[in-house]
Amino acid sequence: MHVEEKLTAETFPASPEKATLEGKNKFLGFWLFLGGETVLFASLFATYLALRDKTAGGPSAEELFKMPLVFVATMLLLTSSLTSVYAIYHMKNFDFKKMQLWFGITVLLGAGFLGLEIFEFNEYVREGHVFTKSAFASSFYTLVGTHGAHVAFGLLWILTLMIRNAKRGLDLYNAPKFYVASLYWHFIDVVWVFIFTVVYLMGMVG
Amino acid sequence: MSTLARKKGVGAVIWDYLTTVDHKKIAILYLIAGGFFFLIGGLEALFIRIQLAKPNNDFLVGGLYNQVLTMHGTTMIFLAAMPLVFAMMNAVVPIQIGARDVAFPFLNALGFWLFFFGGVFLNLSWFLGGAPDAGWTSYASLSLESPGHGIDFYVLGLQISGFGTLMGGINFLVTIINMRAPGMTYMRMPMFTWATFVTSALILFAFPPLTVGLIFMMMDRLFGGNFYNPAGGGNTIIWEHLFWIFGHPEVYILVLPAFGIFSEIFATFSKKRLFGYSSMVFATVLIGFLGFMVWAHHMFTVGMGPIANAIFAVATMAIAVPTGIKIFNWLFTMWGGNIRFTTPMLYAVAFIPSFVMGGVTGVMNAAAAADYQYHDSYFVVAHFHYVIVGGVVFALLAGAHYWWPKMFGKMLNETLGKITFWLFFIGFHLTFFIQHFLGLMGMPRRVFTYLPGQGLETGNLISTVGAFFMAAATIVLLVNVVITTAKGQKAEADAWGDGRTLEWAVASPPPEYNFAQTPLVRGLDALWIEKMEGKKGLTPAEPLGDIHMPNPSILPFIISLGLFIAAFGFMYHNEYSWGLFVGIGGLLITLGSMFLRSVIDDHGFHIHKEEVLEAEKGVKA
Amino acid sequence: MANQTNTGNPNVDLAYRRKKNAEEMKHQVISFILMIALTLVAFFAVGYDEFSHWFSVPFILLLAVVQVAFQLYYFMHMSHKGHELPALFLYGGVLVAFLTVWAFMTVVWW
Amino acid sequence: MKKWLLNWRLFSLFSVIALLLAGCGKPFLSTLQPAGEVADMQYSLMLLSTAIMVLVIIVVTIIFVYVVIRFRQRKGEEKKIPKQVEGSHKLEIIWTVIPILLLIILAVPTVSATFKLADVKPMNKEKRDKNIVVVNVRANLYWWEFEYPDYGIITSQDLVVPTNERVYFNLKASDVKHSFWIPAVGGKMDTNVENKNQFWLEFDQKATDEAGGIFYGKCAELCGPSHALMDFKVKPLPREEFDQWVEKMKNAKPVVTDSVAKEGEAIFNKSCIGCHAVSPVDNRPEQARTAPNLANFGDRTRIAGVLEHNEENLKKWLKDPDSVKPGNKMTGTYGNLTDEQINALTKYLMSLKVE
Repeated sequence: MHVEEKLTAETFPASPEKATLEGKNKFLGFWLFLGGETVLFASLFATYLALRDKTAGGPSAEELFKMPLVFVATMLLLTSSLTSVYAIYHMKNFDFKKMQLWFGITVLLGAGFLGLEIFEFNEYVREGHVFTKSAFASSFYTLVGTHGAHVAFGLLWILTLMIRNAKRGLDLYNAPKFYVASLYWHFIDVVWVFIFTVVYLMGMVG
Repeated sequence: MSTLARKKGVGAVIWDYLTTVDHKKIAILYLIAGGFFFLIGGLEALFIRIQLAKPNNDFLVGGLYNQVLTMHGTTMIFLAAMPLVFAMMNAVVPIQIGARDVAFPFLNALGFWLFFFGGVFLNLSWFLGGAPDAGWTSYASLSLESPGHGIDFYVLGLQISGFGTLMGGINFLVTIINMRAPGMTYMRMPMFTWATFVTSALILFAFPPLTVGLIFMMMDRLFGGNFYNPAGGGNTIIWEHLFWIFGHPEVYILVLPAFGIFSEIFATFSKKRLFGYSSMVFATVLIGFLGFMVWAHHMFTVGMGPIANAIFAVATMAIAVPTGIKIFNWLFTMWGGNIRFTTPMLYAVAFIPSFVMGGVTGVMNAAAAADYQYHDSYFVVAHFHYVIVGGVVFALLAGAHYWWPKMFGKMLNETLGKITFWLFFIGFHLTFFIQHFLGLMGMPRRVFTYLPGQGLETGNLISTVGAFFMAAATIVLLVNVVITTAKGQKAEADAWGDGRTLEWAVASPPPEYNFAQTPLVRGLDALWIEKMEGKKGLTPAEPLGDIHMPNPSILPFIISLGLFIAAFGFMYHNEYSWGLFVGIGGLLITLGSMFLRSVIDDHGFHIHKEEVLEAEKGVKA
Repeated sequence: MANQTNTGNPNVDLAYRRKKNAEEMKHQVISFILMIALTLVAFFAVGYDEFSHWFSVPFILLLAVVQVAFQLYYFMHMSHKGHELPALFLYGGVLVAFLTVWAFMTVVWW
Repeated sequence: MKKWLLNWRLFSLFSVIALLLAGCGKPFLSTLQPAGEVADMQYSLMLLSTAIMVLVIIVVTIIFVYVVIRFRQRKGEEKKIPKQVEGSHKLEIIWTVIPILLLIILAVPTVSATFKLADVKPMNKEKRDKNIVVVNVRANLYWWEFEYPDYGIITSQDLVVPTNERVYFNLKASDVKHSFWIPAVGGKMDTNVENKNQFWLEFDQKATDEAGGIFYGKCAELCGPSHALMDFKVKPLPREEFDQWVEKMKNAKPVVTDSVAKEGEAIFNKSCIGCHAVSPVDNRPEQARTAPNLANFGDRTRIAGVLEHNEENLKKWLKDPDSVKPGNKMTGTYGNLTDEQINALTKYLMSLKVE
């Protein structure tokens, strides 16, 4: 099957992300990358856990965190994970328009999350919780900020894919790209689940 | 589009190498760059030994000595050993598994250029105010105190080249998992391929902690972070843990491919299949696995307490078991064989006693209570040089001689090769054996001098003499390379006549598509099986047809260049107002190139059947 | 090709596949609802002062693990065929991750 | 082939000769001549592990030499194809199980020694026995401070301890990480920046006598340009003499009689006293104690830890500290001194004695 071949719903394979060798490589390579990312975030988490009480006179986690904000952000990101599942669902059904639509919603939700995070950081900075204040601040901003950077990169990536492929529809060349981008998006969500648990919730109970 | 047998100008050749995505050419790039850094690192080693030749010497004093010592370690590990290992992997692994290329040719090129620019960046420190001076381990308290930009070069340079290595690791994993020829099951893969597989997995999990550690150090030094700064609540031990969570697996990242290279050489020149192949595979995987459980044995004297020390001591000792299995398997591969002492085989044979020495001192170091004496003394210096030189460097030299005909199409001169070997072998033991005793006699590591009357003079002098032997060996090797390139003997496909694995079935050097027809693998040592059945070539698994090839691209070079520029910008952003702009500009170059890569479709091209036929005829004739 | 063609009639196959996909989508929506519920429980457990933190910390960690399992197995299809190696390497990463966190919680204590 | 053997023989001969020439190092420095309970324990662990490892090496070497000689290719055998052996479960089990047993033999004493060496319960502050000597070691860029908290005295560069009993140490660093190591007496422990490490050592009287009354101590962690020069000296004394020394230290005050030395004292009090104390009883907090205590300077055996103890060297050190210890913190803290001033200072410093 040639990668650029025009396909129909009937000829479109059940697992388009793995239908070509390039797709298979991408799929596997990306999963392996996520394995490495797991260790990367683990190192950030571990450091945060080791340093979270070292506030050096600055505000502590309990005084600082805005839980309602975090709750809304969490809901946005969790929902965006579901919407990207919908996008892939429509990709597998060879429904390009609906896929684009759901990816579009995902991007909006992700942008909302990112906006909240920037707002949140801004609030914290105003309360004196700046990056250079303490080991707690440094490790907090680096951990949550690295996740935020991942969200931002994910948004740009999905947007690029959507715009680039808007006119040409689905084929076996771009299907793996969409699939992999959605894997990335889920992984971001996985990391966030641990961030809101370990950083925010555990920050509230000590 | 085929580049076969076409005469080109110098400019075209350079452009070809700047844009290549062919794993064989990337292997050559790794070999040249790694070899160049190996010479620099070796020169630094020589300077160290000259300074220590006699007590109170004043050849390299204080801070400058520390810079040379730091750069020697950093260069040898990150810029010489690793890329040379990657050179071997790139040159051999895809062919060994019967593939036309790696899974991600573009990433492969990107990996090389990232490593290269990272290495160049690091070495530019010599000309821009001084090199890093806190040792290759760059422990946080000292590296935060270190004035100037030396440590910033270390932090940024290693981050850039570390990304390259991580990409290489993922690339080889996917290649080995997805691209094997029909019939090449996991348990039929050559040992070197297995070693590459496990090594790549280690890279995948070991480099992220290093990246994180380096990011923290960058934040602390350049952006006012407090990760390692006790005044702000930070903790220097975090760096030590992150560094060694990476650093210990790194040892295996280097030594497992070495084991793989020797496994190939032992089998080839004993004319026997590898003894206990499945236990060799098992041992490799087990070493890789245990490699992640033992990092804290580098930190026995930090004050982790007896419980942690005891746990890590016992875990470390456990690694000796699979390593021992390997040693005996190699011995019994030779047992009953018909051993030919070619240059690569000499290295392989010499490796056994040398590496066993390094291994047993490793177990001695694992005994935590006794390690309080060895730690940070010359005993440790001796130990890890026995492992890394006696294991890794021997393997790289052996592999270079062994696969040189495959990579370049010409046989290295055997007489010169053997002279290199003997000089290097004698020099190596002369230099490092005595260092065990220097350490036990109370000489700490990383000292730029020692006082007379402490019983350390003789040992140090002997050690320095040995270093010159190794330098002489390197010069002979270079001469050999030049002579061979000028008028070497042309190599056949099965250059040594005893080849067992697939790389010896294709022409030397291989055509850019490796295999005209993907081979069918019918067992371990696929070529050997065919040869024993009296066949000339491999059994093809597909009819002859058009071959799909990836397009060359300059983007990997530009992406890496962008990060190189960005690193300069961020490093100087505290002193010069242009710093931040340059930093962001560099990042934009990188991101822009990545964007281009993403939006421009790249479907590669095809080499047509007729062209392949033509090329194959040329080889046979 | 991984087309799972069973009948040879593409239209029948398509209908079958669509049905299967839709069914799977239903599972995913259910797991999403559960995830939201788990999140609510976690926030509640922390907000509710009666729980001591010896209970709530392990409890919310457990909730997080369950939620991540939903993500991995439903949203990222890790139970599907062809995910053996991804799973192997992801769990390899998780093992190293666990070791790292464990070490930082126990050996870095001052 | 003969060349190969010859080289091996030459090489081993050479290394043996080298070893004989070097001996086992000097008794005041070498770990191979243990001078106390800790070093003894570590030395026996070294011997045990070396013995096991030599055994391994011998077995490997025997097989190795046999294989390499017996199975080398002979003339006319170039075409011979040996039997392709797959492996042998029996052999593989043997060389898996035997190493495991050997390692268990090594692991048990290792773990036990590790716990013994970490036993610092007796130094517990509340329940501490009066007779136990505790020393706070503070490592600084290129000098060491030894504080005896129970006696309220401080010395620098020279550690004085009682022999034949366990002495307990609190270890820390005030700038970058260092490592406290007295090779002949016992293994090292790091001095960290952010915490206090604790361990104990024991100094054997007999071994002290054999070593000439002094052991050499080293910094074992790269700490900057003068890492190699960050030495200190250990003077173990019998308990009675140690007690006497403590008494002397408690009451020590600089006594200056010589007129040149008096001049020196004046200069010292103007330029040096801000960092250096001249009384062993220094009540300033440790952050203020930024330079070595010089109370017993005249009794020391080395200038700046490395130079021989004479006036000439002291002058050299005062004139240009950086030429002796690159990167030290004293350089540039006082203005240029004339030769006369240096002479005066030297006289004064050399007169600072406790014993």
